[in-house]
This record gives sequence, C-alpha cells and structure tokens, in this order.
Amino acid sequence: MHSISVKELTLNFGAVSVLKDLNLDVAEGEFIVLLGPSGCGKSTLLNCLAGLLDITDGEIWIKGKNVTWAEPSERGIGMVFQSYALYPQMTVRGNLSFGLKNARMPQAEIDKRVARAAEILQIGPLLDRKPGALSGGQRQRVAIGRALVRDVDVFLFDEPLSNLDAKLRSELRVEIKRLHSRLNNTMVYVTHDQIEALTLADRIAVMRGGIIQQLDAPQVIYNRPANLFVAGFIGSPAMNFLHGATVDGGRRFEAGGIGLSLEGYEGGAVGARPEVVLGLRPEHLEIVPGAEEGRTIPAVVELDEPMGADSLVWLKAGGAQMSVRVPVERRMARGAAVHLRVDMTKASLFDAATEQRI
Amino acid sequence: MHSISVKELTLNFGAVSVLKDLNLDVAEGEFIVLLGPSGCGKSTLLNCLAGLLDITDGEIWIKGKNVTWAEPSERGIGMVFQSYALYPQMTVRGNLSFGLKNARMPQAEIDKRVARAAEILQIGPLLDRKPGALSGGQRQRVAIGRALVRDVDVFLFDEPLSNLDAKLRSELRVEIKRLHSRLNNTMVYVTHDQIEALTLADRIAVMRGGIIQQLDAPQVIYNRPANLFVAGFIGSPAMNFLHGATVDGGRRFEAGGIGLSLEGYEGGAVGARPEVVLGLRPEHLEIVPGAEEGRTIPAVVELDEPMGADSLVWLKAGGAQMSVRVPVERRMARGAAVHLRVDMTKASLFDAATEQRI
Amino acid sequence: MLYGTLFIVCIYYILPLWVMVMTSLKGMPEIRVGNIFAPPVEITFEPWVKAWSEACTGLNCDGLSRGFWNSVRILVPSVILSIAVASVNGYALVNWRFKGADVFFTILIFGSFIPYQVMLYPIVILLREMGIYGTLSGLVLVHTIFGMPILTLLFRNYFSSLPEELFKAARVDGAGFWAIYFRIMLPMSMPIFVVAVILQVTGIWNDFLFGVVFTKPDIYPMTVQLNNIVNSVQGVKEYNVNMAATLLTGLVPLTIYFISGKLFVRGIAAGAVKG
Amino acid sequence: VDLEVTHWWTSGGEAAAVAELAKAFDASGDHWVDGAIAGSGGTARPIMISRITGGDPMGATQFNHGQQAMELVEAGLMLDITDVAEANNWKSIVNPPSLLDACTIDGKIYCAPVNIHSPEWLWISNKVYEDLGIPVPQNWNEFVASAPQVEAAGKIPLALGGQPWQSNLAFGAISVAVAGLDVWKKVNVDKDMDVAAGPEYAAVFKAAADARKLAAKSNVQDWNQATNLVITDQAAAQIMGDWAQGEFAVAGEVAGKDYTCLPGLGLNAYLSTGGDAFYFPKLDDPEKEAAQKRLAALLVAPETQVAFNLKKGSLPIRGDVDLATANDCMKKGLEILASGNIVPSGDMVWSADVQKQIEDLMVEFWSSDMPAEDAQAKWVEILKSGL
Amino acid sequence: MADGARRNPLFRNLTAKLAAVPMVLTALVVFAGGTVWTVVYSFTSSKLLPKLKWVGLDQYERLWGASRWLVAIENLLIYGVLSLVLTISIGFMLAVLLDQKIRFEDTFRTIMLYPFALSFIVTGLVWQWLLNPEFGVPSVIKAMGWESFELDLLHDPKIVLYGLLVAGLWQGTGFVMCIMLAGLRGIDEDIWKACRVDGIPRWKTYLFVIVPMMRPVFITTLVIVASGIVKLYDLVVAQTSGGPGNASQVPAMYVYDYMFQAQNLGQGFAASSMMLVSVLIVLIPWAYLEFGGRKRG
Ligand SMILES: Nc1ncnc2c1ncn2[C@@H]1O[C@H](COP(=O)(O)OP(=O)(O)OP(=O)(O)O)[C@@H](O)[C@H]1O
Ligand SMILES: Nc1ncnc2c1ncn2[C@@H]1O[C@H](COP(=O)(O)OP(=O)(O)OP(=O)(O)O)[C@@H](O)[C@H]1O
Ligand SMILES: [Mg+2]
Ligand SMILES: [Mg+2]
Repeated sequence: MHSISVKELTLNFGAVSVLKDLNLDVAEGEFIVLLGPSGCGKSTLLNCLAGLLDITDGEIWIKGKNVTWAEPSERGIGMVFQSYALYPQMTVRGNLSFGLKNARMPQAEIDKRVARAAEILQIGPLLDRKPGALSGGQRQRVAIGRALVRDVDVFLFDEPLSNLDAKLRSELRVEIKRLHSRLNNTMVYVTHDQIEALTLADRIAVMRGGIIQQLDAPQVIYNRPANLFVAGFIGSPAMNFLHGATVDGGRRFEAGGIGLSLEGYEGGAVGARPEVVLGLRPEHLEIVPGAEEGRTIPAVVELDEPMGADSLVWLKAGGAQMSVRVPVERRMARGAAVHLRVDMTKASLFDAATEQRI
Repeated sequence: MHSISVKELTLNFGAVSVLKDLNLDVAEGEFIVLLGPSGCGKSTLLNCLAGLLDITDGEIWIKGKNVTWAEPSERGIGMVFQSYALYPQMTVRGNLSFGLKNARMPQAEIDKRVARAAEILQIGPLLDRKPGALSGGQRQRVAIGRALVRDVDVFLFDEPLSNLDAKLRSELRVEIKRLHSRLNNTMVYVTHDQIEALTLADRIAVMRGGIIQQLDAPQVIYNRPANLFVAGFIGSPAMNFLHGATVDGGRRFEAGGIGLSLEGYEGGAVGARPEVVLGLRPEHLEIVPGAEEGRTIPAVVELDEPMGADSLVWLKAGGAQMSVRVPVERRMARGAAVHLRVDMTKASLFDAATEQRI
Repeated sequence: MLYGTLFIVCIYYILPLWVMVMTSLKGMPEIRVGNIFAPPVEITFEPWVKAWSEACTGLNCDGLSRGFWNSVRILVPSVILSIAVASVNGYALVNWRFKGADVFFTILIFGSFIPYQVMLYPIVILLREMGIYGTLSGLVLVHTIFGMPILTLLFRNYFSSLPEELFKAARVDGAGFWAIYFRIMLPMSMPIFVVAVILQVTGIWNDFLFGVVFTKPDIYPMTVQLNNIVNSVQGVKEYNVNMAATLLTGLVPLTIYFISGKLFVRGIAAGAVKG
Repeated sequence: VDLEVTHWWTSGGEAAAVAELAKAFDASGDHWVDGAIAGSGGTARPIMISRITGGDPMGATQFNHGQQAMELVEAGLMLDITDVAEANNWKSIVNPPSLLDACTIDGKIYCAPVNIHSPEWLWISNKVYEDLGIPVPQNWNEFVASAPQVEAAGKIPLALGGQPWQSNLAFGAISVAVAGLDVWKKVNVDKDMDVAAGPEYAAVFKAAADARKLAAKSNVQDWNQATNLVITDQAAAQIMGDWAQGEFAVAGEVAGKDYTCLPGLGLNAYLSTGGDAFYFPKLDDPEKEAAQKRLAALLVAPETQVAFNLKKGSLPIRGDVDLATANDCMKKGLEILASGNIVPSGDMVWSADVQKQIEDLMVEFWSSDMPAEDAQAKWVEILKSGL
Repeated sequence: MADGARRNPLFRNLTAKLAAVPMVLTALVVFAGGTVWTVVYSFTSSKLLPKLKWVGLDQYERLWGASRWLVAIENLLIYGVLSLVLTISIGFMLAVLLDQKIRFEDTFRTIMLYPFALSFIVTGLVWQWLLNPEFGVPSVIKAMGWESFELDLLHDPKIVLYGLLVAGLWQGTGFVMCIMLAGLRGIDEDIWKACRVDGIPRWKTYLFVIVPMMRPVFITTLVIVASGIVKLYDLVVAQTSGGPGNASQVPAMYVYDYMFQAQNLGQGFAASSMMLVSVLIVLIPWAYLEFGGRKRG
C-alpha cells in the first residue's frame, strides 16, 4: 500500500492548466522532495494533497483511502508553511493545541501530545511565549510542532526553511532529517533549494511546468539527470554544457574543434547524432597542464573564485564558458592556457532536439 | 591616497549606538566586502559612506576629500540596492539617465554614457522597457548600470544579489567580478552571503555589533580567523569547535578524553591554557579507520548528507557534534565508529575567555 | 445563502436611494396618497427641474443651479490645494524627517478629532486677521486645514510603504526634495491620490458648516442651497422637490464613488490599513 | 448700490413679505441682494455674527431686537443710524416706543424695527368644533375643557412643533395669559424672584402641564407643519405667534370663518411685543453707508410697513398707518396695541443665555413628565442666574 | 572652504523644512493655538464676543449642572458604544461576506459604500422620512398585514437614538467594511490553510485567529469611527434636531447652541473643552498602542 498515491491529477486555475495528468506514488515512510523553479506547481501539488485546493480531475489516495474530496483535517496530514503561519496572538502552547482542542480531544491527551512535541523539537521552554517573541528558527520549529501534535501519517512541508538565513537553514535541515528518521512517517517537502533536496530526500521529484521531469534518488538525479532541464537545474555551480555532435558511430564527441572519446560513457547506445549536448559537472573536470588525445579540452582561465573550502575556476573552452572546481589552494592565473581532463564515466549526454538523456 | 577613508565613525540612532568608532581605509581599486550577521550595521555603514545618513561623529574621506557633510550626489559614488530600487515609472533608459539629467549633463553626453553602460552590461535591447517588464537579473543589471553611467570612482553595493535565486546569483556574481576587473574602481559590497564575500573580495571586513572584527583577505579570514565569532561565522558548514585545554606547555590539546598534538599549529606561542577552543573545518578532517596517537579523534557517525558534489558526514566526537566533508561516493553507515584525522596546520585555536585567536 | 444574506443587506443600503429616486419622479398628489416605495405611476421630471432651477429661498428662485457652480468653484481649488499640501507633508514626514516632525504630526492627528464647532471661532478670528474672511480663498484655506490631518496620515502611511531604497537611489542620483517628489514619488502614488481625491471631493462637496460660515450668498455652495430649499417649508413639504434637490446635490460624489469605487478600495488597502 | 441683506424669512408668507421690502428698495435705484438662510434664527444668527465679527459684514441683517446685538454694537461693529431716525422722526411715530428703546444704546439708535410680533395667540380650527357640534372655545380654559371631546374624535387637541423655541413660546404665551400682566412684569421686568417662585406662577406651570398632555400626540417639527395640522383640521388648535396668520392666508382660509384667533389665549388681552429689526453693520464704503441709511428710512416708511406687514401677517411698528385691508385677527391685534395692553418681549428683558436655558428647560418639560413644581423650581434657578 | 565643514544643522535639507511649514503652521497655529484659545476662554464669561473676564470654573460648574448637557453626554455614550460596536461588527461581517470570493463583489461593495458619499444632512433627511410612521417603512410593514406594528423611531424619546443609529450605520458601515476588507486581504493566505489543516471551522477561524490578527486594522477603524462619533452633529440636526424634547441631544449641539444661539461663548467653550477631554481619552490609548507599540516592535 502506498502512503500517498496521486492518480492522473489535473488542476486548472480557470483556463490555465497548472498540473497536468500527474502521477506520483509515495511509499510508507518515504521522504519525497518536490523540486523545481518558481511557478512550476510545487505548492499547488502540495495544496492538492492537503485538500486545500479542489482538483479538476484525478484522484488522491492517502493510506489506501480515496481522499480526493475529503476535508484537509480528515486526511491525516500535517502541514508546515514557509511563512510559518503561526497564530500570532496565541502562545506556542496555544498554537500547538488549537487544532486538538477543536477536535474536542481531552485536555490530558492534549497536554501529553504537546509535551511530546515540545520534547522532540526542544521547544519546551518556549511554550508560554508568543510567536512574536521567537526567532525565525524557533518559529519554524513551532510550525513543525503543530503538525507533529496531530500525530499524522503524512507531513507536508512547503519551503519550510526559505525564510531563514543560511546558517539556520543548514541546522534545521539536519533537524528535519533527524525528525524523519525518528518518526519515520511519510514526508512531502517542497523546496527550490537543491542542497535541501539532495540532502533530505529519499527521492526527488524535479518538476517543470506542472509536469514531473524526473523522480529518483538524489544521486541518480545528480549523476544521471534524465534530461537537459534536470541536468541544468541541479548542481551549483551548474553543469557545463558543450553543444556538438557524436561521430564515429557514437564513439566520439566533437564540438568546435574539440574531440572527446566517449569511451566509458555509461549511457546506452549513443550512435551518431548530429546534435547532442555533452554535460560535464565542474567537479568531474580536472585541470591538467598537457593535452591528452581524446580526453582533454584546451581552455583558457578567465576567473578564479575561491570559495573557502574549494575554488571555482572559470574558463573559456570550445567556445563555451566552463567552470571547474579545484581545491582552494590551487590558484589559477588569469589567461593561463590549460587543459581540462574529462571523466567520461560521469558525463551526461543529451539529444539536443528531444533534450532527453541518451 | 586612500580611495575611501573612514575615521572614528560613530553613528547613533537615538540612544542606540549602531556604529562605534569605526575606522576603515580602502585602497584605490580595491574590492571590499562588508560581511556580518543581520543587524550588525553593514547597511548603516554603507549609507554613511553614501551620505544617506548623517553621522554622529567622525569623518569620511573619499578620494582625499572630506565629504563628511557633502550631499550623496556630490561624493562621487554610485550605489546599488538589494531591492534594485529602479524607478518603476521610467524606462530603463530613463532610470539610467535620471541622475545625469539632474546634473544637467548635455543630452549627447548622456546618450553616450547610457550606450556605454548598456554595452558593458548587455542591456541594450532592454533600454525602452520599464522595470516591471524585466526579470530579476535584468533589473539588477540596470541597477548596476545606474551607478555605472555616473562614472564614479566608488561603487557601493548593498546586498545586490540577495533577492535573486541561487542560479542567477552565481551568474551575476561572476559578472560583478568581471565588471570590477574591467573598470577597476573601488567597490564596497555588503552581503551576508559568505560565498559572495569569499569569491568577490580583495579584503573582507567581518562585522558584528557595529564593530569590524577582522579585515583581511578572504583566505586569511577563512583559514586564520581572528576570533571565535569570525571562525564560526565564516564557512558553511560551520567550523567544528572542541572546548578543552592546552597542556604540556602548549604542546597538546585535551578535551573530554581526546588528546591531540598541537605540533604544526601555525599560531604563535600557545602555552598552557585552561580553557581554549579548537576549531577544525569540516574539509580539514579526514575519516580514517584506525586511531593514530595524538592525531585522531574517535567518533561515531550520526548522519550523512549527500550534497551532490560531496557529502557531509555528521558525527559525535568528544562530546560535541562535528561535521566532515567527504567525497560524495563515500557513504557512511549510521552508527559506524570511525576516527577523524586532524590536520593541525590548518586548525585554529582560540582562548575561550577572550575569544581571540591564539 | 451567502447571496441571500448579501441581497437582504443590499436592500437596506439601496432602499433610501430607491425611495429618493422614486419620490423625486412623482408629483405631489401621488406622494400624498401613495406608497413611498412604489414606482411612480406617472413619471415627472418637474421636481428635478424645479430643484435645479426654480426652487426659492427667500427671494432667490434659481434653485440649486447657482450653488452647483459655486460648489465647483470651491471644490476644485480646495481639493487640489489640500491634497498637494498633505501629500508634501506625508512625503516630508516619511523621507525627510527632521527634529520635532513627530510632534507636529501628533498635533495634526489630534486635530482631526476636534469637533469643527470648536474651531469655528478661532478660525473666524484667524481669517479676519489674514483679511481673507468671506472670500473663496478663505474657504479654500479652511478646507485645506481641516483636510490636512487625515490626508497627511494617509499619505504618510502610503509613502512609508514605498521602498525607502528608491528614495535613497534618487538622492544618490542627485535629485533634490522637489525632484524626488515630482519625478519619483508622485508617479508611484496614484492609488492613494485616488483615495485622497475621493475623500476630499466627498467631504468638501458635502460640507455645509464651513460653506455657510465662511462665505457669503454669492458664493454659497450647493449644500447651503440644499439646506435652504429643504428647510424653506412653504405650506406642505414638497418632498419630491426635496428629494430631487438632495439627489442633485449628491450627484457629484455619488458619481465619483460609482466610477472609482474599485480604486478606492485598493487605495484604502495601500494607505489606510498599513500604518 | 448693491446691498446684501441677510434674514431667515423663508417660509411662504415670510418670503412674500421680504419681496415687498426688496421691491421697494430696488425701486429707489438700489439693489437688494437677498441672503436668506433657511432654518430659523438659530441657524442663521451664528452665521450672521460670524460674518460681522469675521470682517465680512453684510449690508443689513435681521435680528430680533433686544439684547441679541448689543455686544456687537458695543464692539463698534454697527452703524449708528440716529440721524436717520431723527430725520424721520421715529421717536414719535414708532409705537409702542419700547421698540425703539430696544434699538437705542447710550442714546444712539442702531436698528430699524420693521414689525411687531406677538406670540400669545391661540389658533383654533372652527371646522373641528363644527364637526363635534360644540361651540368654538373663546379662551384657553374653554379650550382645555373641550379637549377630551376633541381627543375622542381622534384629533389632536393641541398642535406643537418639535423645535425648541416653540415649546418656549407656548410657555411664554401661557404665562402671560394665566398670570396676568402685573405678575408677569414683576417677575420679568422687576425681577422679583419671590413672585416667580410663588403661587401665581405655580398656576402657570400647572396650565402648561395641562397643555403638555394635549400636545402629546403632535409629532411634527416645523411650526408651519403644526399650523398645517390646524389648517387641515387634524388638530384643534395651536399656540403660535401672529405670523401663523400668514400660513392661513396662503392656504386661503378666512379668519373668523375657517379659523378663530385668540390673542392672549383669550384670557388676558395682552400682547408681548417682540419683533424683528434690521441692523446695519459698519461698512467702510461711504456709498454703501448711504444706501444703508436709505434702506433704514425705507423700512420704517408707511408704505413699506403696510405692504410688508400685510404679507407677513405681523403688526406695523407705527400706529399711523391705515391697515384697512387687514383681516380680522390683525385687527384684534391692532386694537390691543392701540389700547396699550402690551408687555415687552422676552428678547428685551432677558439675555439670550437665560432664554436659551429656559428654552432647554421647556423642551425638557414639554417632552417629559417633569412635575410642574420641579419645572418651576428650575426655572427660578435659571432666572436667578441671569440677574 | 565649505568642504567638509559641518553646516548649520538648521539649514540641512532646508527645502524639506520649508515644505513642511504649512503643516507646522496648521498644527501650531490652528490646532494647538485654537485649542488653547478655546480652553483659555472657557474660563471667562464671554458672551457674544470673546472677552477676557475671568470667572474661574463657573462655566464648568454650570455645564455639569445643566440637565441638557448631562442628557447629551449620556446620549453620546449610549450612541457611541452602540455605534462603535455595531459599525465595526457589521462592517467586519460584511467584509467577511464579501471576502468569500463571491461574484459581483464590485457591485455589492459599491452598493454598500455609496452612502458614504452622501452628507450626513442628506442621510438624516432621508431616514427621517423613511422612518416616518405615517408613510415610511413602518406604514409599509403595516400595510403588508402586520397591523399591530408600531415603531416610531423618531418621535419616541426612548428609542429615538436607535433611529439615529439606523441612519448612522447606513452611512458608515460601508466605509468600515472597505477598511476591513482591505485588512482581510492583507492576512497571510497560509493562515487560512493552517486553520483548515487543523480542522478549525470557518467561523472559529475568523473569531479566534483572524480578528486578533487584524487588531491594528480594528484599532485604526475604532479611532476613525470614534472621532466621527464625538463630532456627531449634522446627522442629529438633520434627522431629529435633538428631539423629541432633548431625547437625542449630543454634546456638539450643546456647544453650537450655547456658543451661537445663547450667545454665551464661555459656556460653549467650556463644553467644547470637555469634548476635547473626551477626545483625549479616546486618543491617548490609541497613540500609545499605535506609536508606543511600534517602537517596541
Ligand atoms: N490562485 C491562483 N490562481 C491562478 N493561478 C495560480 C494560483 N495559484 C497559483 N497559480 C499559478 O500556478 C502556477 C504554480 O504556482 P505554485 O504556487 O504551485 O508554484 P511553486 O512551484 O510553488 O512556486 P514557488 O517556488 O514560487 O512557490 C504559477 O504559475 C502560478 O502563477
Ligand atoms: N532608522 C533606524 N532607527 C533606529 N535603528 C535603526 C535604524 N536603521 C537601522 N537601525 C538599527 O541599526 C542596526 C544596524 O542596521 P543595519 O541595517 O545596518 O544592519 P545590516 O547589517 O544591514 O543588517 P541586514 O543584513 O539585515 O541588512 C540594527 O540593529 C537596526 O535595528
Ligand atoms: Mg510555492
Ligand atoms: Mg542591510
């Protein structure tokens, strides 16, 4: 039994179709991240799951029950919002217990649940403060607590960390991950931050224009993106793209005077194609002093960006701009002519027309 | 002659002192980044430089002229804001030429300058659009252009990229760096994003509570932070801290049953101190299977966060939580007992009381 | 259900207008016998004509027509001046804060609560000393003064919701007080100007007290004429003429509301609620 | 010369009367700029005073003469028209002389009286009584006695408008009628407070309390609406000044036939003689000043007096004019006037402040069930405060 | 060399200060000056013209002894409380109704708002007429068969205040509704969602979550409505003239009558000074909440 099962979901806002025949199955206890550019329909999908939007067509099943037309509170879900959406005039305790009181739960049970949530989230000392007197991170924890006390099977998060600063974000990321491994319930998590997606997810659903482009484990998404969009979207700094053609029956890639052997490329039968895109991640390139036939690309250093732990070197190669990640100690002089060694086993190759991975 | 020279600057808002006796000299053509947590006074300092705030005490010199009481427009500065601050009712061209028109510059000269700025920033085709019809990145470029046309010696940036998404941010970052190397004028750049600071700056001024904590080149700030605050603030994931003591006349560090030889530590004379903090960056730790006397710390794996290019492993070690950066291929099982090898040449040691680097 | 409630509520709001319109179209005999809610059996525009150009007050039998043009002559400069002054105030208060500005603003806000009757006498003295008592400019000044508190508040709230960085950018660009006001702030403030215009047009057009105290008969505004017509009972009350006169008087503000109600709400959201 | 004249005469009969003045003034080559302010003196007076003190005076303005304008005169804002009065020999022609006295301050004359008003009239609809088949009452007591029958017939015995001054007027009329002239004078002229608190006035308040019951069902506001109730025979009677006559006239009713008027409520044939007068604020323009004086002379001139007072239904301020065309009621008034049975009006003996307070008291009295004794006690308090 | 020299702070941003002169003058001369003038003369025995003849607190003693003033104050309190509560609650409820994503929202809103365009004079006249028992709404109800219906809102001293209220609400609720609507629209969408997920019924969400969140809007509205109530004059004059009897007197009428009709400026000024005090009572808590609160935040 799937924890969540979305079948042929379509959602239109008036004439605009935001989600189109979307299918998604989430296993029990799985952590799914919805990732995609702004406006791609992530929040919309989450709201459909929560029952906050009436869908146009399709079905939604949660825990084996068709909840397509059930009220949000009946779906066994808890939801955490980007803006926290705490009730400002209630104390933290009030925020946590408001929903339970409303469900006429006995006070003793409420107290127990609030205490448990407070303990899990370490917000015990804050219980009698109002949200206005909390820091961003604390507020977000309370927001999570509100979902927690409801003892639901499915947690829905809509960019819960976007409003926090980088430091807090990375801390809370770890906390959410820990929460998941402790509670082990199903989580659907919307973000446009790929670090969050990569670190948290069991599987990532990369969306664009209301359509799931790829649904897979983070490493697969990162290393074997299914199409050009996913490849370009995931990874920072972004993947380098070289536009060219495969020749020699698919054994070589050629572009603007560059020739690379495709030996070791783990894709399927490549074949000769007139228009392909070769994608190379910055960390899969290595700067070497001398050319190696079929394995290196000549390049000229343009800029060098030290980023603390490592450094990003920007180069001009084969008419395109490329970036390479190097250890921070290695400083490159501007204008230096170097060669980039390509690790073809980790490269991605796409058909320029269909944009699909070959 | 310094390009900018701030002398004993004090600024109070009513009773609150936001900047305290601040001194800062910026060399001709230097790229200074002001970095610090929210509310530390970065924007305030920048506004003082621009003349948008009347300072309480002190002097500001720009290009050898005392401009403490000069109007913003008379200071030879250009400023770029986080929210772009484009005039919504004017076209891009209007935005660029507004300041010049105010200065009653001849139309021909205005046209020339606008054309040049448009060429540098590649916004030629946008000149007749209004800001509403531009994307975030384009708007930011126009905002830069507005400073550019004024042909000033000093550029002031207040978090110019904060409102952009990660991808655009890294692109524009590179562009700004290129702009700087092309124009070679002085730039003061406020940010709270350390990647921006580390990649762009010639020197970084790390601020806290209106006081500059450390002013130095990025690599120095990163590798040899002057105090605990700087150490903790710079670096993501953050530096690991172990609280302990130096013994043996400063030859060993001990904390919660861990003993590490301080041999190779590049600080000065350490001496025996009862309370010190040892700071170790995640990328300067290495996970090794076996213990090595005086060089490793025993640890237990808690969590493993793959982040695409590499992976962050969170461990419990010496009673503290530590993180180590490892290649993404290396997955660690939860609960595994490992050892962390410390590279003492890259470690930082602080006095727990004064918080200063030893 | 929802619409039902709304519908009933709307009846409450519409009813007076309905009655006014219906009555103004009836002849006196029909009014005496008939139901006030019933539409006229025989539509007559005579009451309107009478109200507009024939109704008498004392010796003047030119109805509201004269008052209408007087009202326009009062309205236009008053609205323009009061809004101009208040918007500059709001702008100065938000962007060019100077010492004591808050004190003046507080006094101003306090002023908006003072019953007008209280201020009548001091103002008479003030205008007398300025030598503009009884003139159009005197009345315009009075409207400007009494419009100032609420409008200044409105503009202040609005301008403070505009990004401060725009103002800073303009200063770096070398624009001065007026340049920023005219070139940057004004073009961005349409919603709040709409609200201000609507409020002032309504307020000034409907004003009776100032109009009657600070002017003289040849520049009496329409409301004074309305009062005269309605209160000059000659035998039986001519309800139809009164209603027609009332409607005629309300026509200008009503039209403005019907046309720009939507902008009004938007402007209120931008100016009144934030703050 | 254009001269703006402000007044509050806007009802049908009043407006017609003003038209006579304007016609006469225009005939002399000047121009009457009408500045009517509808409502009542209460609405109009503040406006007039504001304009005079505000330095934008009109050419002439109506006031009830008496203490109302005194301070304006003292402040030097009013034109001294003694020369006009002397030239036209007002001293000898204005009757009763008290009218001119009210215009005189420090021996100088500042206003031109135009009419005499007496508020102490009871107006009765004959038809109501014809329908009932009983004789029309000839005095207040008879009227009170007939009231139950009127009420039984579903009519309102006494029509009374809701405006405060009407309550006050009704009380004033009742007090002169019930208490009699001597008592009235003792209190109001000699300011004898013991009499005010004494039994004579207790009777007055008692009568007022009776009247209150009779007026309970009347719920109109304006005085002429109340008059209209009598005209249309919905009410049996109304206590109102002689100006009510104008309304009857406009409605085409004939005194004696359609309605009956009882001066002094039919009890004491005394009338208090208030009235309207015109004051002339000082203007800097000598030409205007001349016009003001022309107007002053004109207002008292016999032709104007006749034309004006006939239309307005008030009495002329000079005894030497021929009011042959006057109707039944007006003649009654003239007779009383000629016989000298007059009392000064409240405006002349008490300050506006005291009158306003009495008015407030009366409003309260007429609209509540305040016992007569309490009302009397409060009334005495107010009078004392004005000593 | 002016360079770097500190200029006289008085002349910094001189234009801005010049531009604020009208405001400063208005605040100081008209509002502050006028108020002080009024208060000062309330201690004199000024009659028709203001004169500095001191009488101490006499005017105030007389004021508080006048039954008409007491009635006026009581009326203002009753009317004020009712009107505040009803205007705000009805305005809020209408805003809630309009906030349900209904069709023709613009039309409904315009209908509710248009009375605001009319003057109180007009409002008073129309409702005077509509409430007339002989041919107004009551008579229609009677004609429709409810024979025993007797409601004379304007001539029964006990209920005349409700007659005023009906008219006052008609005129003012639309505007309040607009402010409330704007306030509702400013509430974070996510709060609604959070409540739905928590299973809170809509009415409870409004009552326990939204209303508390709209506190600033309520306070603004409260102040606007309250200031209108203190000034209440035109409506009463047009609709009831304070009657029947003194049943619908309000303080502003007392001030006006005594200043101009009774020609007792001192008394009028004393009454207006008392009104100013009541304004202060309304204003000071507001100023505290609005400005004191902001500094902390
Ligand atoms: N109520 C609505 N009416 C009409 N269109 C809407 C509505 N809500 C969302 N949309 C549109 O639906 C699309 C998807 O919106 P959604 O909020 O799901 O995006 P998202 O992926 O969550 O983006 P973000 O990262 O910015 O939150 C957008 O194009 C948006 O403009
Ligand atoms: N106009 C003002 N009045 C009073 N205090 C102010 C004002 N402006 C700023 N401050 C205070 O001054 C301090 C510094 O503010 P500043 O804007 O310089 O911070 P910042 O470093 O730019 O922060 P951020 O990263 O959030 O932009 C803050 O504590 C702030 O609260
Ligand atoms: Mg979203
Ligand atoms: Mg800042």
